[in-house]
Amino acid sequence: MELDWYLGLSAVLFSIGVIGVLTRRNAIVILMCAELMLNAVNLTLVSLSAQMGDIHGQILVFFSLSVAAAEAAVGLAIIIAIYRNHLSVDITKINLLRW
Amino acid sequence: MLEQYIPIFILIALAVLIAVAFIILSYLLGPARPNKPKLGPYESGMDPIGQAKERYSVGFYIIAMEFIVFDLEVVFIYPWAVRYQEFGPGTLWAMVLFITILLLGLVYTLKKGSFKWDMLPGSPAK
Amino acid sequence: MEFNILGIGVLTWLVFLPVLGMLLVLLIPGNNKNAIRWTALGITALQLVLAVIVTCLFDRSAAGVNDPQSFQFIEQFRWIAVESVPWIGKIEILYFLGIDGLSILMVLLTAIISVIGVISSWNIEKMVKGYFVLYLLLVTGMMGVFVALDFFLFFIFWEVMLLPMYFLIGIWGGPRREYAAIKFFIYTFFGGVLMLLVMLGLYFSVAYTNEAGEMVHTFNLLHMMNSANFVEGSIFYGLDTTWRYIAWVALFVSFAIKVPLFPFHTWLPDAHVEAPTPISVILAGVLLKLGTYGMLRILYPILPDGTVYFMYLMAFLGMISIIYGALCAMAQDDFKKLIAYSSISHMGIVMLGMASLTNQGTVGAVLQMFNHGTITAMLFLTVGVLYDRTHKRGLYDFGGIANQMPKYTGIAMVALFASLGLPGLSGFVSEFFSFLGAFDAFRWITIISVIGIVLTAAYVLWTIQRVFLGEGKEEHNSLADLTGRELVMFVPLLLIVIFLGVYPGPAIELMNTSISTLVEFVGLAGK
Amino acid sequence: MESVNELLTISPIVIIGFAGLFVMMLDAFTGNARWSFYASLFFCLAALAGAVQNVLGPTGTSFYSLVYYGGTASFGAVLVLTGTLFSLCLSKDYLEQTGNHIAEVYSLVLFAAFGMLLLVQANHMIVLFLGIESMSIALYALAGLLRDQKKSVEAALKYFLLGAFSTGFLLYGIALLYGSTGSLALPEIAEASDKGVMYWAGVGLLFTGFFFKVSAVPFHMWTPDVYQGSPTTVTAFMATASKSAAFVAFILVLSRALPDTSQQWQEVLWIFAVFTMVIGNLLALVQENIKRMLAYSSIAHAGYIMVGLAATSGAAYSAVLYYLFAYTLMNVGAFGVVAYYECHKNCDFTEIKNYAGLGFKKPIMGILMSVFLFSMVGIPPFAGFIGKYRVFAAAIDEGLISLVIIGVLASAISVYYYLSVLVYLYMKEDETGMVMKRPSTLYSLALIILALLTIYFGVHPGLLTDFLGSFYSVTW
Amino acid sequence: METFFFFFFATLSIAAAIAMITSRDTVNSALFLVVNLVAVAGIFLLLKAQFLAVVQVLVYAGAIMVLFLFVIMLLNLNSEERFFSEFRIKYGIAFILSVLMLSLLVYAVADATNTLPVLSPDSAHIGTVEALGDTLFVTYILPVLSTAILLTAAVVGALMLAQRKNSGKKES
Repeated sequence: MELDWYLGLSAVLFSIGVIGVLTRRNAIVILMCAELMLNAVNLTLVSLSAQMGDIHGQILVFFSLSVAAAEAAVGLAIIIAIYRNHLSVDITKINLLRW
Repeated sequence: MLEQYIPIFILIALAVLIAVAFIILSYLLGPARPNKPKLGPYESGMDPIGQAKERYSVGFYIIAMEFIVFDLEVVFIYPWAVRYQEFGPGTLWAMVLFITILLLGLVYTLKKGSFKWDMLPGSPAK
Repeated sequence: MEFNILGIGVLTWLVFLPVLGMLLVLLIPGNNKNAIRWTALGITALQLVLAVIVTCLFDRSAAGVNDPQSFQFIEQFRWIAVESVPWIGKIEILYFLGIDGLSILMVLLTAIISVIGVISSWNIEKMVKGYFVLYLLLVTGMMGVFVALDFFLFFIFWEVMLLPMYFLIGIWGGPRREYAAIKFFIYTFFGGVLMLLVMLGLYFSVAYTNEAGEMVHTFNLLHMMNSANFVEGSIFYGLDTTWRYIAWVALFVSFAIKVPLFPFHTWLPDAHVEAPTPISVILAGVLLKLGTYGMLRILYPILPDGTVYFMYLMAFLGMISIIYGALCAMAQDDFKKLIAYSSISHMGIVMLGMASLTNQGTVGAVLQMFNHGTITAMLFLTVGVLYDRTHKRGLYDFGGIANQMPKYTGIAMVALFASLGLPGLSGFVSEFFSFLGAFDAFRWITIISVIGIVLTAAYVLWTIQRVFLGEGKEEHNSLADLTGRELVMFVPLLLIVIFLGVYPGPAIELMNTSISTLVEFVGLAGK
Repeated sequence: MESVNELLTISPIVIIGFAGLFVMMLDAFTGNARWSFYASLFFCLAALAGAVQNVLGPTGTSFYSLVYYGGTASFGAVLVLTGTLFSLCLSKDYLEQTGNHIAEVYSLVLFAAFGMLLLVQANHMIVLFLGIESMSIALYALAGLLRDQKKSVEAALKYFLLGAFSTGFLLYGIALLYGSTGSLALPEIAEASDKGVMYWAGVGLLFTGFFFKVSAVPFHMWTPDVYQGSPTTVTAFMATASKSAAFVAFILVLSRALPDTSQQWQEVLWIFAVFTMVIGNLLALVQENIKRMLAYSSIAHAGYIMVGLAATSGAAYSAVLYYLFAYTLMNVGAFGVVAYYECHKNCDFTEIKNYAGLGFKKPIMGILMSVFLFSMVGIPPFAGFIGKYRVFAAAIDEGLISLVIIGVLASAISVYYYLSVLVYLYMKEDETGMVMKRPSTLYSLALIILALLTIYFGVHPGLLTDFLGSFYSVTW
Repeated sequence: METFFFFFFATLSIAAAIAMITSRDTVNSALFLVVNLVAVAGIFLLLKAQFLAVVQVLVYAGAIMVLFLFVIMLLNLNSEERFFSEFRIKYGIAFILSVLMLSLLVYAVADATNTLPVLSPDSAHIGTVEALGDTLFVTYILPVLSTAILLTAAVVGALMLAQRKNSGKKES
């Protein structure tokens, strides 16, 4: 089986991001892993766009970058707020709400 | 096509190489005779109090956030500016609107007094 | 037959008069309790007058059942209709009311019991306004079920009854009221859910061709009864298919819960014990009849093959209910619970008579529905009277009431003997017919069921002995006899019980044509 | 003139976007939350008028086929704006009483509504993605509105982390669909002929993203926490408007981008619908906090709606739209009554056990709560019944009989937990002897209108069902 | 040549990504993410998406990561425990899930191309800033304006969350 390597690379990066989100306990690192996932998808989009000679994929990357920025801004603000309340960003220590 | 980037790659590689080389060289060539005062942060001064990583004010965060916003604005303005001549007046107005919306965000931040520096983070809410 | 008032059909008046009353009651300030009571009484009395007029105008020779022409007081217009959706044809839900011999007695019964219920609610003091609002809504729901000829409409009225009943038990009930209310609600809602499923299945199976030649899916019960209307290849197409049997069982269970038939009966004793007296009266007098009425109106003619196939099952469950209800009644020492279990036993007789698919049996069953409604209403009122005075219901708490309250005892005796099936009182006629019909169809089951009569005699007589005869208790020496208001609610029922015991002819004539049509239809279609 | 007409096709989006900025500036220059409140009400009404006008008009696409208007899309806008309008009406009193009346709420709610409107009118994956993200980012912030309360900030964090995670999946799904079909526009995705493995991986990831937004099991973990942690009127907004928007967009994607392969993904929806209905209802049974209970009940409702999506017929989609409308009315109503009780500070009025005897204290509120809860149970004559009925009917018509049976039984379970609230309201004795406040005119008026609409559309659904049915027989 | 650069950047990005999720120190994680982002930008260049490569470095590595680092400094976080210090079921499940997903994705993107896919002849053209500008400001003008509102919404939300409650307001 032969592989489109660009897409394969982005699948690998995406999966590393998923592992990070699932295993890390530090909310900031989890957020970074989510950014990594988005970044991996951007790679997929650019690669597909280049292969097809179609510009729309690259346009979507523009917007996905903006969204990633906005998400980071709000996410980090939430993390600051939670740090004020708990003095920790460890998600395992934040467990008031279950079930 | 790819070839035209090679100078950039070479430049980057050179920069990295030189930086790494200086570190390694100074490690290899420099005399290493450690003693206690020498290992302190200030060889001839007081011991520092607290940690090296100081806490920053929330103001930094807010500035960084505004920076992101305007960074993105640049990213959007640049392709527009390059082709500005080709576009009709409608696009100009759209761009004005785009910039205005983002400026409104800045005005909001200013009005909310978020750039004041008296807010220290880190202390828990009562 | 048509009868309009102000351009609106009489059946709509019958059904929605209580809603009108509800709005009136809402306008009266809550502290003016008597005005609220009188309004409710006036409205239900008006409803009774209308029901009596309808009964008088009723044409006894028209059959109804599955023939739209011979239904009476028909009102029909399209309620929800979606035009031309290409893949399922037209959607049609009708506002379709009408009565025939099966429903006329039930309409009358509902109207009578509603009035009696209002009178016996007179001494309710807690939140009078809310009580009567819910009460009138309940009456609308009950009346609606008996006159609806569209399955969807039937279902809506059926579920509308749930809400007021839930609150009436849950707010004005006894100590364990929330338990009883929730149990009642969940049982009945579960039944409703099964009914909904079958209803949906039937809806997609049945389509008739309208005047314009289009295929129209419909909830019209009369169209569902015509086996030619089942679309080929649909889920309920054909006769004696597995899906039809499943549908039959599901629908049967949903009605049997309401009857209640063993083993779906456990909500009934709880609900009766906790409900206030007037609500027990309504519950036993009308609500239980909805189950058996639903079977006759929907289950029998729409799924006749299933009915014939499962008739032994019905008879068997009827038998178990008769015996089990009677045995449980014997074991009770709470007067109200005893009557609740006796209801299960008596509704078993209805079931047995219906299951026979014979003319006498079914006539007996419908008559028994009416008679049980009146008799049990009287019995619950009897308990209510004692409970109002002493706040006790235990059978052993009383004794020698006959000396203390002679008028009351006389009336209570009539009710109890009617329940026992004493010849000359109405209970005897209908039970006799039911057993007679059943005996033709299933010999052994009927013979065993008759044991239930003996058991009934036993617990009724024992009750009379414990409560009315023997040594009087001292604390009960000062018990007042029936007041004028209480007499007003007992006497009409008493007259009906005696009249139908002596001369059941008019009642039987009202339904005879319809029932023979129904029996014939089910027999033909099912075999 | 042409461009003005184009703008009219997205008039709700334009109005709400402008409103968000306007209210934000109002906040910056005056800091007066009341003004923001009235301004946002006004703009919401204007946008609703625009949406209603669009829904009555023709369907079509505009802005280089990026947005779709009329029909389902504009009705989605009506749904979103109805939810927004009514939750805004309730917000002022509630937030003032609980001391959280800050003007940011209004601009954030409007920004979220802006995203939802983009989402429902999306005809292109880029617009869809931006819509989902604008909505989510504003909602993350709204979830953390009570930023000094631990549970609120925690809810925001949980929502945010899971939301960011799901965004990755959604975007990956879009990317793979793009790769396999060569386009990002919904109708063009449908036209592509090649449906290889990449296509299916894309569809799967896209579904994952949507399942998260509509809180289908097992992607529902955030829902109860966020619903509990947010201020109640904001919860009402999230529970109704965002869910409606996500479902309408889901319908548009299913019916416009993936119609040919419905046979295959129907089964996926089937399975998730079963899980969502069963688990949502079962977990709702054990809740003691009414907001969590309503959260699980909203998960269960999402399950019923997915039954409609699994049916994939036009009748089912129009039934789902009806259901969403009924759902919006009754859910905003129920949360509104809870918010009213919460305005009393004697004890924690999100705990169901503290509701003992409250039904008699303020009879109108009790009756309203009963209406909304009974409608959620699905009892005639309330709108919830008609919605559930039509969804199930459409599913039966498509032959999903076992799915409907599961759904109906699951909804029979739901009776218990809805009624237990009424048991506390009406059948337990109140021991505190507290005095209930009088709600403001606007507050009670909004709730009464909701209740009347719930009853009206239960008794006389014909008008709306006809209208919704017409979207599918005429246009597609 | 292309293959060499691809492998160089691919290895760099994967190594940086793994280092990021395993590193104990949050600051190091962030720096590794920067390395990863720059490496991906390199791959963008290989794909002839020049402008996006610049934007990637400018926005992602330049702005977003600065924001991350500021917050990390701001909160002055202690290091987390080691990544594999204790084996937990959670890690196992996460790992299995991810491997499953990875294989699924790889299966999905497996295609009959040679080692590196042939880029479309148009690809050189579409990556230019001019081409992007033309499309962005003609066809996608509505999303561009929506993005402005999205960013403003993020500013409002982030300010509200990051600021401490003003003392002048009523307490809850």
